[in-house]
Amino acid sequence: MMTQSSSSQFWLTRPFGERATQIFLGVLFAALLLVTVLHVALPQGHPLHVNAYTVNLFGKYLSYALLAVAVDLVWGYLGILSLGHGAFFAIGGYAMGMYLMRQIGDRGTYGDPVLPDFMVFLNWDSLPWYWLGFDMAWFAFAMVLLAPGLLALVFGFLAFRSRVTGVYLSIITQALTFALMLAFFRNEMGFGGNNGLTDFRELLGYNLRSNDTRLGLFIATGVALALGYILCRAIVTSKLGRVCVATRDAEARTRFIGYRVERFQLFVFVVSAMLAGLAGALYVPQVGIINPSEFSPIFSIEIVLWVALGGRATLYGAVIGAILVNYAKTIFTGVMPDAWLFALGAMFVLVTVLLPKGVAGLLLHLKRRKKSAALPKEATA
Amino acid sequence: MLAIEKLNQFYGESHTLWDLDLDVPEGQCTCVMGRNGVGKTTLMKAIMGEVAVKSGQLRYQGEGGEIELTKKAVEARSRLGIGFVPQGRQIFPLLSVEENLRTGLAARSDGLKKIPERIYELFPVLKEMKHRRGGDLSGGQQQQLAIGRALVIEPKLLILDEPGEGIQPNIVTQIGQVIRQLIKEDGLTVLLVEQKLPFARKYADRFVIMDRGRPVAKGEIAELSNELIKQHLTV
Amino acid sequence: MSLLQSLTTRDRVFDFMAPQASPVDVRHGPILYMEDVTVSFDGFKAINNLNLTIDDGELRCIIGPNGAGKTTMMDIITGKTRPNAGSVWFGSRHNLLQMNEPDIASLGIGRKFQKPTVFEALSVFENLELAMAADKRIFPTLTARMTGEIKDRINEVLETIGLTELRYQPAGILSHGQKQWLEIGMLLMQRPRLLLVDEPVAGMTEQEMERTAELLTGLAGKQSVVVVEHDMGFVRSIARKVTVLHQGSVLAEGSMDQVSSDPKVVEVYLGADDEEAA
Amino acid sequence: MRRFFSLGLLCLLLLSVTVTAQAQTSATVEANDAAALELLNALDVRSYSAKGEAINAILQSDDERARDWLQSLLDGRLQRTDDGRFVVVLDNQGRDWPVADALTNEPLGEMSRRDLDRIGINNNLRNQLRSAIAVVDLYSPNVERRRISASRLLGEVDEELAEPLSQLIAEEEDAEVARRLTQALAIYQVESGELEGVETLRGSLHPRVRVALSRAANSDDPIIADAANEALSSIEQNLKINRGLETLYFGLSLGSVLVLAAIGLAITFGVMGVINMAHGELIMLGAYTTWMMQQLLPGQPGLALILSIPAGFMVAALVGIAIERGVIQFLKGRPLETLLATFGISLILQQLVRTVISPLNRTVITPEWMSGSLVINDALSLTLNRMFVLGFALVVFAALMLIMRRTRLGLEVRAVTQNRAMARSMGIRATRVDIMTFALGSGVAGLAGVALSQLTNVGPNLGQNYIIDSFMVVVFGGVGNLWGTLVAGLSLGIINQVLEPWAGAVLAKIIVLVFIILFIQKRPRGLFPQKGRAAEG
Amino acid sequence: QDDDPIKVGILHSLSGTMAISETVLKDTVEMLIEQQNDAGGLLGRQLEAVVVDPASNWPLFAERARELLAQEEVDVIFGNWTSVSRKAVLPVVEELNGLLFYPVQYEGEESSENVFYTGAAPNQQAIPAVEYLINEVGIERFALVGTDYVYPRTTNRILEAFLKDEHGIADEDIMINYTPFGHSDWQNIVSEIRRFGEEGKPTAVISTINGDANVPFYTELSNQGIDAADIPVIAFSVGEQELTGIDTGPLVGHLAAWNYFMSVDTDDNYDFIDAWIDYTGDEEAVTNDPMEAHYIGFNMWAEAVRKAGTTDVDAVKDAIIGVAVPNLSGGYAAMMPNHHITKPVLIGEVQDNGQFDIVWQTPSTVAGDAWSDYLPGSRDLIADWRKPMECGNFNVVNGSCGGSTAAEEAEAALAE
Ligand SMILES: Nc1ncnc2c1ncn2[C@@H]1O[C@H](COP(=O)(O)OP(=O)(O)OP(=O)(O)O)[C@@H](O)[C@H]1O
Ligand SMILES: Nc1ncnc2c1ncn2[C@@H]1O[C@H](COP(=O)(O)OP(=O)(O)OP(=O)(O)O)[C@@H](O)[C@H]1O
Ligand SMILES: NC(N)=O
Ligand SMILES: [Mg+2]
Ligand SMILES: [Mg+2]
Repeated sequence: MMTQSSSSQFWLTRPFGERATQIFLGVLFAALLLVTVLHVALPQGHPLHVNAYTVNLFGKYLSYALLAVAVDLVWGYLGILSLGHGAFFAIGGYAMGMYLMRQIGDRGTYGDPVLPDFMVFLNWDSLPWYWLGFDMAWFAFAMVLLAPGLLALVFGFLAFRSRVTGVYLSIITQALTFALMLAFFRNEMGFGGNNGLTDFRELLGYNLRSNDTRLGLFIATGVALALGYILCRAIVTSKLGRVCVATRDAEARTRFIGYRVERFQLFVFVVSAMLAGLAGALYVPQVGIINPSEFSPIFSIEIVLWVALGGRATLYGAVIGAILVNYAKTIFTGVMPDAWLFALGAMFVLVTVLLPKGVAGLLLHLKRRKKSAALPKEATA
Repeated sequence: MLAIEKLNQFYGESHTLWDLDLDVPEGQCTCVMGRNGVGKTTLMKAIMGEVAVKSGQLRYQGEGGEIELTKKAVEARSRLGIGFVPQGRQIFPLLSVEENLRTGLAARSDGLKKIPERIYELFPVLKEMKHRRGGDLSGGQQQQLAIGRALVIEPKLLILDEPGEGIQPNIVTQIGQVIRQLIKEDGLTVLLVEQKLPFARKYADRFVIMDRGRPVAKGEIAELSNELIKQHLTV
Repeated sequence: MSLLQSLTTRDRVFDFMAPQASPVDVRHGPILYMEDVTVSFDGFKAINNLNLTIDDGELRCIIGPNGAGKTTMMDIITGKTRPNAGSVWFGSRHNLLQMNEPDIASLGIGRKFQKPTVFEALSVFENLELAMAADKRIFPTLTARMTGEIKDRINEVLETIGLTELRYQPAGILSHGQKQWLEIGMLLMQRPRLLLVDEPVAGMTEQEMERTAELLTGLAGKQSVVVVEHDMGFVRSIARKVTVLHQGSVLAEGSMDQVSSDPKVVEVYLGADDEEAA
Repeated sequence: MRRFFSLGLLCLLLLSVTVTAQAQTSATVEANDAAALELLNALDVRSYSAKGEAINAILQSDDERARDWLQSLLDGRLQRTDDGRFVVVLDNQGRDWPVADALTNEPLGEMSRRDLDRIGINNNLRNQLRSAIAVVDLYSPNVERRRISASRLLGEVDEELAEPLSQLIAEEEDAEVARRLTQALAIYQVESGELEGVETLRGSLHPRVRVALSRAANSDDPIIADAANEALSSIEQNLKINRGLETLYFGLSLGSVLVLAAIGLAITFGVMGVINMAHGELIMLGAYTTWMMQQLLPGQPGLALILSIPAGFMVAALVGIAIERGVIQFLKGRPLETLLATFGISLILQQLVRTVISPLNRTVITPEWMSGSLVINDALSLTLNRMFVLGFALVVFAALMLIMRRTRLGLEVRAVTQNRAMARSMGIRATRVDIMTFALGSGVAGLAGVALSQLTNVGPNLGQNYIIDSFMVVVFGGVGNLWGTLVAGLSLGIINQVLEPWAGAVLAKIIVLVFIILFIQKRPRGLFPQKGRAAEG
Repeated sequence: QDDDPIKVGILHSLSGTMAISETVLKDTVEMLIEQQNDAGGLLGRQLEAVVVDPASNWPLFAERARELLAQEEVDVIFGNWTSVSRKAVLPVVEELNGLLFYPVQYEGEESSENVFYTGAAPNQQAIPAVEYLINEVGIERFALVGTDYVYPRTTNRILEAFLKDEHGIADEDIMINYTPFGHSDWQNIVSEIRRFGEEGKPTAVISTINGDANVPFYTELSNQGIDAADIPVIAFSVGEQELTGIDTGPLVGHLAAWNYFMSVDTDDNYDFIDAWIDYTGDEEAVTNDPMEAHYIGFNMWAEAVRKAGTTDVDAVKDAIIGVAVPNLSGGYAAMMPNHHITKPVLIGEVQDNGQFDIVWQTPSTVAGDAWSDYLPGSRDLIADWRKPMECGNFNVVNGSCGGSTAAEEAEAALAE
């Protein structure tokens, strides 16, 4: 059980004692390694060769997976069904996008050394203040975490202080992302409106259109996922994690034994938002565009669906769900472009009805079955 | 009235009721006793159909002869005249007191549309708080509401799971008297779960002591000796 | 209240800046002091000019008809319900009406609820672990480790409440009586200065009642205990001083014998034919 | 707006109309046909100015068919065949059209589009035609026609018309027509510097009046300018009030749409607790049902719409039942999972419509009696379609309220959602309650679709556009409270419309969302929260 | 290799919000491929359509484009509707050196080596439309109403500059209003337009309202009694397709500016319509401007392949400049060096049968201008993809080719 003490000195190292984490990290790193080897070592025509397109695709899935982990942290363990996590993801993405835009320099269409193209042709004469600093990588990368973190802090502070819970919280998170979407659609906001930010060229001096950079981003995303996972795992296996679960199930009761519930909620919410921001930042250079549609409420709902499908409150379930759904999307939209929504819809329905605890629940079930088959029946008196 | 045979019940993999046999004679009050967690509540829920049973029979003497309850849907059981006062009250918290009572009208065969005045006579506080939400009532008031609600359906068999819990002493006494009265006047059969010996001794006709999911002693209430109590009810 | 203010009082935002809760000051009298407290719900006065004082180390029984306001009174003390009027002091320093639930709890007021509420998804063991008196701010909680000492304490309590066998089971599957015990266990883990116990023996057998009685009387002296209970046998076995509440205010106060012979109490509560009490 | 008419021509026309009336009886048909063909031939030219002259020629001819031709021309139905005949298209749907001879009115069967050439007109000609027809109609015995033509004269009168106009006013029986003509005359008077006109126009809210007075206010004559200014300011005052009323109406109307869209969800989600992401698609099905009914009953859009009300309810309710039986019943006690499954269903339903019907929007016709506006005064008219929707929303709301408050179903569904096991123990047939409630909520969504088909796109995305708003309204109002949904919907609608004129549509929407977020801080359980111990936990 | 079919990628959303517009474009290309195959294919090889669904999701557009080029190795892509989707796809087709034919009218300000813009640039739609309003209709006041995104914003910016600079229209006679995507409540705005038009000057609305928002807009217009004869609305995004979802009865006389209407009276067009109706099996099926753009684009590409004798991208790119093919309105469309084409501009009035009656057209075709003359930033830019210039944004003032290719060349040089 979770209560088994570990001899570790530092709370972050606690998850390494867990079987599930070991397996997860093992599988993740094996997959990273495998893809890398198959991509680099095998020649183009080889049947097992993994091409850059696929590497790129999986890089994107991994960033989605990190996002799903962030959502599972607040939903699975804290009981906050956030229907607005896309906002944090998008803000992280925009922070990265702004950096990448500034990296274009004078190579843009209009050759303006400072202003991004969309500002030139809409007659902006100078960079708005909130774009300042984004030409520096360290600043931009800090903002990737700080901007979503700050938004989550302010929003969460208000909401948790007022004890907004349940669907009410869900709906205001949705209102948040919806409002941001509308705001970012506005050209006046200075984020490129509907067209968003595109035409990126390089990241930290690496050409974004080169396959090596893609591989690098893929690996970086994998590592970020691993770190994010470990962080979340460390949180949920700590006593704080149990306070979260207690809050999820009986918020008022948790207060009566002396926990300042709103602070715990705020802490975890902010951590989750920052992870989502990180995921967004890794996503943007891999797909080459960030636009306000990442703020759309439906996208945020979809994230929740990945988690639910994978299995809530397991973290690795979120990873499985995110990869599975998005892979299915990729496959279905290619194989049956006219009918893929039927397939995807059916998948959601069937998983819900047949696998009450998601795919992770199925795995757990299979494991238990194997275990109980291995042990001869114990006599129970 | 109700004959239980070889009843087995599981929660997942844990076996809660073991080959349980029990007779509830008509027109009497049978009291089930036993330590915490031995399965009393589970047994009551099994009779009501709230938990599924693995095997065994529940033979109920209804209007039209003997009926096998295990084959009946939950909602049908109350229509057969079984009233249930569950442990923990299970009030509908957002329904008003009156609405809580009215839910019981569904199971009545006579299609009555109004709460029988008798319920309010038994528990005047319910009339007083008719329009208050059930969930706002104090614990004891809720317990009275739960009993009142079960009586609305005019049961033939009344199942009471620790009915006195949280109720002020004079009303507990009153409840006991009502039970006796109903048994006497309407031929009601009562299946009672009760831990408090004085109450059981005073109002029950028969007792059954359960341990680990099966009855271990039973008899007339007068036969409930201190020895039995020590043996089965002490931790 | 204002956003600005709450942002400037930074110790309320950042846990690690919060001062250690100052210990309760009982040098100048009672540990709990309620004066002229009134609560009304949509015009219905559940508590009506209630005055109540609990001394440090006292064990007080509170009885009274259903709906008298006993549970509501506890709600007020623990910060769940805000009274419309009156004052409630913990010791002579802490005005409970200005504090929220966790602050009150960390001051050392523990409560067992009338309807048992436990954390259903957590195991019995974890329920106790969370309840345990400890530094309950974020970072200490995050980095808290399970020491042998803590384990021993939990096991001890598990033993006391008879749930050792079920300690790794999720609390959700416990029977009603077992949940009652778990609630008591959680209260014990908290080691509060003041225990508010709402109907502890409902659903317990006679013998369990005795055990509970022992437990509570054992605690009194070191800690202050307020017990609400309808089982007169139990009350009689532990009672020193009994307060009778009726319609939101005190109807009678005194020893068990005094109040149970009070005709008003007999009329509204005990009933003429009160054999259990005998 | 424009001086579309030379006044000489107008007088000529007035004359010719009277003359035609007398001449008609004696005219010979054969002689007419050759002349008529010539008149029509003159229309078949590329240049619009030449067409304009041809129209004048037709007007001045004394052919009794002139008005019909002009009307057909205005409607774009006057066409020319490859072999040079003129026909009137009777119905222009599809590739082959039934036509009739323009001269003889004889039906000529169907013709292919390839063989027909339209006599095109543009907006200028359209204006000219309308005015021409209007002037003819000024003498029409039909009051309605006279009213329309009188309205068109506002701001169009000048010297030469002023005289016959006074005479017409004197003879006019209909007060409305007379009032209009008087105003038209007064505008002319103001423009020609007569103080008397200003007095007549005082209080009129018609925009043309305002334009005329504004011009007069800048006139050199200080007496006129002062009078005009004074009249203007009282008009402005009055306009402001009317604009306020209009905004209120807009708000109520937007609100009623929100209420309609959300009210079904207030049942399935608010009361039953099912997070039904397919709610929008149920609305969509209702809208498609309306379209389908109109396809089944061509030419009777009104009847089809009325029949769609029960039909839309039934279709959506049946689909709702299928969803409940097929999926939701397996998710009892797992409310969050209903989100996942119903989202899947919504994807399937959307794509189903795309594949089976079409990815394109469908046309739903607004019946005559629902189009246009109810004119309150010259500055305030209420659009009829929205008025119907508003009324419909209130009726649906009242009916639902009755069902939930006054029937057993209402009690039982609340009991079942609050404590399913106990409700069943009380003899409540929970399964049946589930089915009926879900069917009710879904059916109401279908009704919303029927109403929305009159306001917006009927297409596969219809549902998506309303699902977020619906949840927001239900939650904002307070889950489980129907009144809350009504008040929330209407107030959000009004707030939005009040903000829109000064904040713009985008910002208004953002402000409303921020308002919701902040409002929820103040009332964490919505506008009408569930109160009491149980709700507060 | 020679017998392998030529792969034609189709990148149009078949689901999501854009499916409404894009699905027919997918069908159009499939029909054109079928016709081409029936006519013996191209270079003796059959054509094969590779259809994917980017689901109205912009990152997915990039991903699918990459799949088409890297995985499926298609020879050409026909696709995209929204500008943002094109922006998302652009880096991919440039990196993988693909060919993209983009069939929708757009805001301009772009010229990529790998993209061929067969829809209208602003000078092929918006500017002539406004000139028509001023010169032929006598409009003096303009309400520019649009969906809040880049195409309307840019177009309106160009129009605003054009109206003020070229026609001396005063500030107070221009009203600009933006709404969110899918906006469905137009009461206030229409009422505002009504008042704007009641001030005594001839007024028109220039609508760049996108897709789904149009139905409720026109419904509200007609219900508030705004008649085309009083305040005409000229739309740049409303075609026959959009009208299929609107009850056009009350809208007769409102205008649209396109380069093609289904009502164009030529035999080529009737053949195209018949083929389309046969292909879809739907008697009611309509054709529209972007379909014609694909028709032109497809034929141009086919012609260029024939000319080059190969489907090789670089060869086709070179060969296609100057290729002219018949359009459906009785003239020819030629591919210009800036990768835009020549088009006639037509103004149509809505008829009650959902068709447009053409009331005006430019005397000859207009060449698409990648860089607007009315925007300060792009006034000095031209695009010419012929050798030796080969530049999409050549600055005629400082004589240099700025932007993307320069960077790439530098990088390429570095890599070598
Ligand atoms: N849902 C459940 N899942 C698994 N086990 C359960 C569940 N509910 C009860 N149990 C277990 O079944 C046993 C019997 O429970 P039950 O509630 O019937 O006891 P009881 O005799 O009524 O006890 P009490 O006197 O405390 O009410 C207990 O050990 C309990 O832990
Ligand atoms: N939120 C509320 N809304 C309305 N009435 C309430 C609310 N909370 C409590 N009450 C009423 O206040 C009175 C006091 O309730 P309380 O629960 O304190 O009684 P109690 O003394 O604990 O009774 P019991 O012995 O039955 O537990 C009751 O009549 C109850 O109905
Ligand atoms: N290019 C457009 N219409 O987005
Ligand atoms: Mg029990
Ligand atoms: Mg109480």
